[in-house]
This record gives sequence, structure tokens and C-alpha cells, in this order.
Amino acid sequence: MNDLLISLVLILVKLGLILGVVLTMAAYLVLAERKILGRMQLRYGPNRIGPGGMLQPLCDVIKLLTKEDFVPGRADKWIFLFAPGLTALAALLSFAVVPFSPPLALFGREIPMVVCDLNIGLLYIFGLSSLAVYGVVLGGWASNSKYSLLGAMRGLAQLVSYELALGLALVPVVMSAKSFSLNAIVMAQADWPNLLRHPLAFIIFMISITAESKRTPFDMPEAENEIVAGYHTEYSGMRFGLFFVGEYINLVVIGAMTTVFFLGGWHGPFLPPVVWFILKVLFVAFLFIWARGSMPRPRYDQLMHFGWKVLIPLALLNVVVSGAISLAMNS
Amino acid sequence: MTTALFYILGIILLAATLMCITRRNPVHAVIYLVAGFFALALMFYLLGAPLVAAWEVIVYAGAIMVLFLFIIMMLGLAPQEVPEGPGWQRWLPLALLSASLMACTLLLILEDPAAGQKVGGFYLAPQALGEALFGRYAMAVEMVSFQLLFATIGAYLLGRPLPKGEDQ
Amino acid sequence: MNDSLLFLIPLLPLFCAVINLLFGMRLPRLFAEVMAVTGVAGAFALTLLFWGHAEGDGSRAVLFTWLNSGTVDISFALNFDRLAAPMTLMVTGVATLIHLYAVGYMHEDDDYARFFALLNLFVFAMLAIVLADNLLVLFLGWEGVGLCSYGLIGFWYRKLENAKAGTKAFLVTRVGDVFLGIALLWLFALTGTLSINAINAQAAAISPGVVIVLSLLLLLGACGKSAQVPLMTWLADAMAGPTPVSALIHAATMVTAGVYLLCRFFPLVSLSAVAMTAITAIGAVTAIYAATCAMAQREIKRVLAYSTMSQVGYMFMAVGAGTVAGAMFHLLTHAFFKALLFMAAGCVIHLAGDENDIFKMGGLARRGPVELFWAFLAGAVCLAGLPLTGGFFSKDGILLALFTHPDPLYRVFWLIGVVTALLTAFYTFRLVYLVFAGDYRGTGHPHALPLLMRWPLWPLALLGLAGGLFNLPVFVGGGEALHHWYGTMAGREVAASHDVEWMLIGLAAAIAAAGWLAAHWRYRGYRPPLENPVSRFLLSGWQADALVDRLFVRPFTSMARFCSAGCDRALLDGTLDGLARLVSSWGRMLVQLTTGRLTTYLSAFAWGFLVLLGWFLLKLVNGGGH
Amino acid sequence: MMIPFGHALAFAAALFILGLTCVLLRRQILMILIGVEIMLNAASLVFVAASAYWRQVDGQVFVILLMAITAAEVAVALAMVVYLWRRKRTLVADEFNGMHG
Repeated sequence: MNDLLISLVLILVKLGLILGVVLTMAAYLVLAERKILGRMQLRYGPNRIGPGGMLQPLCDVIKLLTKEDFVPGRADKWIFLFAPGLTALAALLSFAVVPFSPPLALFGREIPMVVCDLNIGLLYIFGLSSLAVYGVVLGGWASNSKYSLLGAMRGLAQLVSYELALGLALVPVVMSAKSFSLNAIVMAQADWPNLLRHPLAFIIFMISITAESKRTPFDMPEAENEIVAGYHTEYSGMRFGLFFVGEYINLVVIGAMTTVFFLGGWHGPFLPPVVWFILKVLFVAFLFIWARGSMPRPRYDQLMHFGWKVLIPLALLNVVVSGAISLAMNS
Repeated sequence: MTTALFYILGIILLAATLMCITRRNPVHAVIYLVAGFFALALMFYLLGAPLVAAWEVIVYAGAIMVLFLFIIMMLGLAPQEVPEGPGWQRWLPLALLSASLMACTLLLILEDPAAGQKVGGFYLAPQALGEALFGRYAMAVEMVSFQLLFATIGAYLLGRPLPKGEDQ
Repeated sequence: MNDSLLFLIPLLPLFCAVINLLFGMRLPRLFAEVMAVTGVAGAFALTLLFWGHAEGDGSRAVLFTWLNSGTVDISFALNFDRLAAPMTLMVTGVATLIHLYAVGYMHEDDDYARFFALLNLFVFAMLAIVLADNLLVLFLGWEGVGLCSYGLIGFWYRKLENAKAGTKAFLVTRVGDVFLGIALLWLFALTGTLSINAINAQAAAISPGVVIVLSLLLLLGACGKSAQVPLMTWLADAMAGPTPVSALIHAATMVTAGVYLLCRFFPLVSLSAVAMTAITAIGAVTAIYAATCAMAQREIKRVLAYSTMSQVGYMFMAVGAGTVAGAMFHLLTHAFFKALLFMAAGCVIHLAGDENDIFKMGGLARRGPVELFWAFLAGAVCLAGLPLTGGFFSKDGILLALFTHPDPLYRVFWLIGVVTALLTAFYTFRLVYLVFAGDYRGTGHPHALPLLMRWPLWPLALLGLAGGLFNLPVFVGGGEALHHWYGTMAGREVAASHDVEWMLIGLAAAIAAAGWLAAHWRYRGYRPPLENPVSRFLLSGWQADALVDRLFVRPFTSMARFCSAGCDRALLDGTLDGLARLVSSWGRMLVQLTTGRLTTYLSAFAWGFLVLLGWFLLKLVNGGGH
Repeated sequence: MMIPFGHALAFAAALFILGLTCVLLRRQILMILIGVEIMLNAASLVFVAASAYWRQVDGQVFVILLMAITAAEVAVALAMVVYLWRRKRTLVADEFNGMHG
């Protein structure tokens, strides 16, 4: 009973810690993005509230919370209401399986630095990311607006298409770790990160994860100069905020996934593992912001063609070649 | 606790499916069905099939149902009025069938000693499943993958634009 | 030389045929022509090289095992013996000359590759007959020459009559082939082997009645290929083919295949006196029949065709009289002079501007090159049997054999032979006078004669005229070389006193002279063709086509009509239609079930499932779950 | 977790009946297809339960194969749905009776 209680408390503590860190990181990523984009476009970005604009996220939250929560007249009310939450929820739940540090020895116990080390962790993340699709699709559909629906369908087609390439890009990673567990995947990269072992997989992964997260240059579902704001055109107040925050939580998730799958997780010299982990996540997030600041948006059919005719065949080829190489190495 | 969870999930599954099949709006039906599939996936997990559970979510909820949604949205299907009340011809086979199916199951549960035995405590690691799939069942996997290929070609052919004059 | 290299003799033409068939139209014309000629000439050269292997019991070569099933072991084997060697030499030699002639003859035709391929293929098939060691190879060649002959007669198939003539030849010879096939299968059933030599060796063990039937079957088979009565109607029509084809197939080689077949099976056939008499009778009837027909023909090639039938009839008579050597001697000389005559006739037709009718020719001796006249005349005197020519000696040998036969019936055949000789001399010189003498009566413009069409005539003329020297009878100081060569295969020894021989020679010379004189008297000046019933009757070949039509085609047609209208349409179709109507009316009732509505089908599916489930439930209740 | 094998079967049977009901009663092709999916999942549940009952891997293998086959089936079926929609602008199953006898 004592043991059960302790582990329950531990899980709660870990959950709280992760929630706090992730939400804070998401909030400040918004600020970081605005500032970095500002710098790239030769302007300052938010700098009025707090030192260097550090309190800006707080003000944004207050503003969104106090705005009217408007539901369009002919919308499908219940779906409209719960769709944004789905996006944020799916992103948050992904962290349950992300290991951010080696197991910690505390009070004579081994405490794994992960909420739950599922042995199918990778598939778990996949399942949640496919759940996240529903947030976008249902939100867009329920708004009962032309642009929302267009955005939703774009998002759906794009997510379904690129999820395939994403999954195939991770097959070599699983092959070299011989496990779906994220912990095992990180452990397998003790010598050198997968980035060096599977560079093609990394490139495919990065491209498809960009499409998966609907970020520039693959932000067709919310392309503001084509379809207003896509699936969240009709949203306002905190529900828009949930979409918005969900997107930045997602950015953190992507950073964590990239770190775990390709950058060697918490492995690194000199600095404590947790610091390495956070640094790597932030670096990946910076890459995405950088891409947003410097890349144009392709046409929609080009996007689909690229996904189906280039990325997926390439990923398949990569799986075959990596499999053959690892077979040859083992025998 | 997990035993109770299994029954709760089963009831959620049945309830969600019941809601699904009675919805007039196909989008609602799909949402209920996805909820049901989640419950089913968790049941699979409880029955010691983590990999199947994950695939249930990824394939059924993440791909197949999404495709249904996509088609519904693309065709802009409005909630369909039921054209006519179901006559006895439609209910009768169903009622008889359901009754006899349930009767079969109940008989099995009551009569067959095997059905009363407990199931549980079984856990199949993904690796073992993968070894079985690509070892003993490699031929089946090949056949299924060919079927997928043919289905892709078939879907592509069906999806081409209609020749002029065939459109009504 | 290795025995197994014998295969090169037939395979060389086959190889060239295949090459021409596959690539002929893509290769230069010269290449196709040269290859076709080379293939046959090579076979000729090889035959000369292998000549020594034929002595004694000959040599046998096995290429591969064709069929091996149970006790049957048939190999693709060739047998190069004393009977086959001269025939092979003749076939390849004459074919070489004819190929050369054909190069000139076909120089304006665009379809040369098909022509030469078929021609080469024909030579291959003919060699397969001649060299066959067993019945299967023989039959392969037998059918092969039929096929090639069909393709070559109908070579200009765009004209309907040519295609029809090819079909007719194919079908009529097929009647004979059926009998041959029966004979071959029966022989196999009796002796358990297909080897010709083995069958001949075991022939004495077969019961006499069966031997008669077998011999008659072989005879009928031979009749088909050799255009003997009653299967003779195809040969005259076969003249629709190109002239080299007529020369090769319908004069020198294919029509003699029947004679060769009978010679091959001579040990078997000679066991039965009845069969021998039948062979002689058929030969005699054909000889006189064809000779009478030839007297009334108007087309030059048809005259020659009928004369061929007549001469082959002589060869049959020789076989029937028991002298294989005599038959083969006449076969060889006939091949030379008849090929010569056909090739010269081709030149004549060229000169007359594609005119076939001899009554529209005349004076060609002055119009054309003079050597053509001499070549044609050489062939003609051989055919007419003027003394000292090859034809004279070979024909005389046959008449002698007939005359000296112990059976008195053979005197009748001898008489027919003598009368035929008279007719032969008459129509031959009728042809010569009508074509070469007098003034030109036609309207056609002569074509140029290529050199290649002229000079192959000379070797043949030489062989025809001097062919007798190979086999001069003893009493005129000759050595009877051919008889000695054949040795045990030569058949009956023809023995007669010198007085009888001199008497017969004198008679033959007189008859030839008489025929010439009669023709001279009748056709020295031009006379238009007779228009009386007799000549019409002869012109149509004794109405043989009409007879066949009456006797076979019409009864067969009416029987077929009865089968079609009576049995098939009324009885069978009626029954089946009735059944079908019944079924389709049931079907119409069942069709009501297929509403095309998905929901109907699904609920039907549910009902079916319900039945299954009910059965399962019943079993569960009864069996207590197990 | 310990439950009787029969209970898992009972859940599967109930799920199957629900799917069958959907197939037989609904008239819209998409809903019929959804009914088919439900029935397939009922079958999967039986497979997984049997796999746990006999402690064998085969049942789960079959579920994986079943999913792949379902994916193929859905791809073709939905392509046909789109095709039918383009033909008649409706998805009521009984409208398509062009194959009646």
C-alpha cells in the first residue's frame, strides 16, 4: 500500500512538473517566435510588457480568457465546443511517454524519469497524433463555414498523407533500437545519435513532421491569404486560444520527438541530461521558427504530389536499405 | 480494478456503438464510433494485446474513420432523413438473428465449461507478435500486402473523372 | 565421313527454309536467293560425298529419340541405302537446277522469301520421305510435301482459282494420306515396330489376306500422291502454281513419291499377286486415261501434267510387273526430261506473253532463242520414246517386263502400254508442232528470258537424252548398271530371249515413229481444235471432276444437309431450344428475386445466416455444446 | 485482470449484433459500411480474447491481417461511394438498382 501510494505521488509529481514545464515552454515559444520573426523581418517584436516583453504571454492569456466565447449560429454546437480541447489534449498526452532524463536514484529507489515507459511508446504517440487530426477536422467541419471546411479537409488530407511517410521514416529507428519504447530508443543512441545513422530518415521525418504539425511551409490548412484562417476561422476567445496553445505544445512535442528519435535524447557531455534534453528541444523549435521566417508556401497539389510521389517511395526505399544494412551488420 | 475497468469499457463500447448506429448525421456517427474504438482498443490492451490496441487506434481511428470523415465532408452529406419506417420485413430477420446469436452465445457461456474459464494475465510483447507475423505468417502478410496494392489501384481507377456523358 | 553427318542432307534445306521464313523479307533479295540455292546445292554435294555409304546394306543415322513410350521407341533416324541414294541424288540435283531456274522465273515477284522458303521446305520434306528409316519420319515428309505443295500451288493466292486448286490438291491427296495412315498404323500394330526395314523383314510372317489389304491401302496412299486413278483429278488443276513448282513438285519429285513408297515396301507388296495385279491395273488405266486426255488438252502445262500422270502410270506398271529397278530407271529419266519440259514450257509461256493456250502459239522456234526449241525437242523426244533416248530405254524396259510376266493377264497391260506409247508419241509431237511450227497466232508480247531460265535446261537435256546410257540393256552391249546397283532390291529378274527383246525394241521404235508421223500428218499445218463431244470429253479429263462431284461430293453434301437440317437443327436444336426455353422461363421467375436493391440482398444474406445459426443452435442444444 | 472467456464473447456478440443492425436497417451506403466495420471489430475482439485464452500469438496476428484487409476494403468501398455519388448525387442504397433482373 505504501509502495502504491509512493508511486502514485511520484506520477502526480512528474505529471505536474511536465505540465508546468511544457505549458511554460509553449507560452514562451509564442513569445520567442514573435521576437525571432521580428528580428528576421528587421523589427523588434513585443517588448513593452515586462523586461524585454517577458510578460507578454501572460497578458495574451488574460486577453483570450476575457473575450466572448462566440459560437456561430448554424454550427454543430457540441463538436464545435470540444474540438479545440481535443487538439491540446492530444498534444499534452504525448508527453506521458517521453523520457527526459536517465532514471534517477532517490531515497534508495530507482525513479524512471518518464511518466509511463510504455513498451509501445512510439505507437502511442502515433495514436495520439492521429487523434489530433480529429480536433482540426471536427473543428473545421462544425463551424459550418466554407473556409473552415476547406481548411479542415486540407488538414485531413495532408495529415493522413504525411503520417505514412512519418511512420516509415521511424521504422529504421525502431529497427536499430529493436523496441517501440522511447526509453529503449534513447538508450540505443548512447554511442551516436540516429541522426548520423539514418540521415535520410531524419530528413524525411523533419519534412513530414512539419506537414503533420501544419507549420510553414506546410500550413495550408490555415493559409491566411487563401482561406482566411482555415479551420479556426470561426473560433474566438479561449477556444481559439486552445488551438493556438495546442499548436505550440505540439511544437514542444515535436522537439521532444525529434530529440528522442534522432538527436540522442538526453545523451550529451558535460551538462546534466535534463539540460541537454531541453536544449535540444529548444534547438528543434528554433529550427521550425527559422523555417517559418524564411520559407515560401507551396501550392496545395504540389504538397500532395510531393508527399505521395516523392516522400513515401523514398521512405520505403530507406526502410529496405536500412533493413538490409542492419541485417548485413548483424550477420 | 482492471476487471471492473474491462466491463466499464465494454459498456462504453456498446453504448457508443448504439449511439453510432442510430445517428442521422454521419459525422456524429463517426465520432461515436471512434469513441467506441478507443474503448475497444483499451479492452485489447487489457486482454494482453498492446500492439493490437495501438494499431486499432492508429488504423481504425486514425486512418479508416478519418477517411470516412473525409468522404462525408467532401460529398457534403447532409443529415439524411430516414426514407420510410422500417417494415416488419426488415426487422424480422434482424430480430430472429440477434435472438439466435445471443442464444448461441448464452448457451455457450452456460453450457461450455471452456467459456467459464478465466482469461487474463496474458501479455504478448510486440516483438513476439512481430516474429510470428513475419515468420510463420510471412506468406499471409505478402498476400495481404498484394491485396492492399490491388485495392489502391482499384480505388485509383474508380476515382478517375467520369467520361463525358456518363455524369447524370 | 561420319554416318551421323547424313543429317546435313535434309537439314540443310530445312535450315535455309527457316532462315528465309523468319528473316527473308528483311534480308537483301540476293541473299535469300543465294541461300535457297546453296541449301539445295549443298545437299546435292553432300549426297555425292556420301555416295559410298549407300553400298551394301546402306548406313543408318539416328539424330535423336523422337518418342519413347513403353515398348515404342521411335527415333528420328535416316536410312541411306541403295534404293534411297539415286533418288536422293536425283531430288537434290533436279531441285538445284529448278531452284536456279526459279531465281530467274521469280525475279519480278515481290514475295520471293515465302516462295523460296516453301521450295526449300519442300525439298526437306521430300528428302525425309526418301531417307526415312521409319514410318513416322516417312509420314512427316509425306504430309510435309502435301503442305508445301498446297502452299506453292496456291502461291498466287489472290486469284481465287489458284487458291481453290491448292485446296483441291490438298484435299484429294489427303484422301490417299488417310489410307496410308491406316496402313502405317496397321503395320505398327502387326509388327510392333515402325522401322521400314524391320517391317519388310517381318512381312513374310503376316497372313496373306492382311498383306493384300495392306498392299491395297499402301497403293491407295501412293495413288493420292502420284495422281493415279481414282485420285488423279488434282494434278491438272495444280498447274495453276508457278512453273518451277510444276517442274519440281508435279513432275520430278512429289508425284513419284507414290512409286518410291511402293518400291520401299516392295518386299511386302510383292508377297501378294493380287496386289501386284492391282498396282499394274491402276498404272495401266491411268496411263491410257491420261494419254487420251493429253491428246485433247489446250493448255501447254496441262498437256504436260497429263503426260506426267501417264508416265507415272508406267512406273506403277513396272512395280506391278515386279521390277523395281525398271520403275526407278523410268522414274529417274522421267524426272530429268519432265523437269526439262516444264522449265522449257515456262520459257515458252514467257515468250508467248503469259499465254497458255497452245492453239494461240505457233512459230515460236523462230520467235525465241533457237536453243529453247532444241531443249524442248530434247525433252519431247525422250517423252515420245524415240530410240536411243533415255525415255526410250526406260519405257522399253517396263514393256519388256510386262511382256515377259508369266501371268497372261499382263499381256493385256502390255498392250495398253503399247497403245499408250503410241498416243504419247502423238500428243508429244502435236505439242511440238503446235507450239513451234507454223506462224505465230497469238497476240501477247514476249517477256525477256533471263539467262538463269535458259541454261539449267542444258544439263537436264543432256541427262534426259543420255540417261539411257546408265542402264543400257545387255543385248545392246550395255551393262545394266542400275540393276547391278540395286542388287537384291532390284526386284524380279527380267529374262527374255534376245529375239523377243529385239522384237519389242523394234516395235517401240516403230510406234514412236508412227506417233510422230501421225502428228506430222495432222498438225504440220495449223488446224483449229476439234469441237466434237469426244474431244470435249477428253478435254475435261473424262469428266472426272463431274464424276467425283456426282459420286462423292453431292451425296456427301446432301448427307451433310440432312445431318444439319434434320438431325442437328430439328432434333438436337429443337430439344435443346426447348430445354433452354424452359430454363429461361424459370430464370425469368427467379429474376424477380434480383431486385438490384442492396437492402434486399443484405436481408437475404441475413436470412441465410439465420439458417446457419439455427442449425448450429440445434446442434448445440442436442449435442450439449460439443 | 481476470474475466470469464464467455463474457468477452458476449461483448463481441453484442457488438456484432449492433453492426448487423446497422447494416440491415440503415439505408445510406456509408452507414452500411460503418456497420460492416463494427462487425469486423467484433470479430477482432473474439480473436484477441481467444488469443489471451489460449495464450497463443495467432489470434493477434489475425487481427493485424484483418486490419490490413479492412483498410483495403475501405479504400475500394469509399472510392465506390464517391463514384456512386457522382452518378446519382445520393447515397441511399436502394436508389442504385441498375442491376435488377
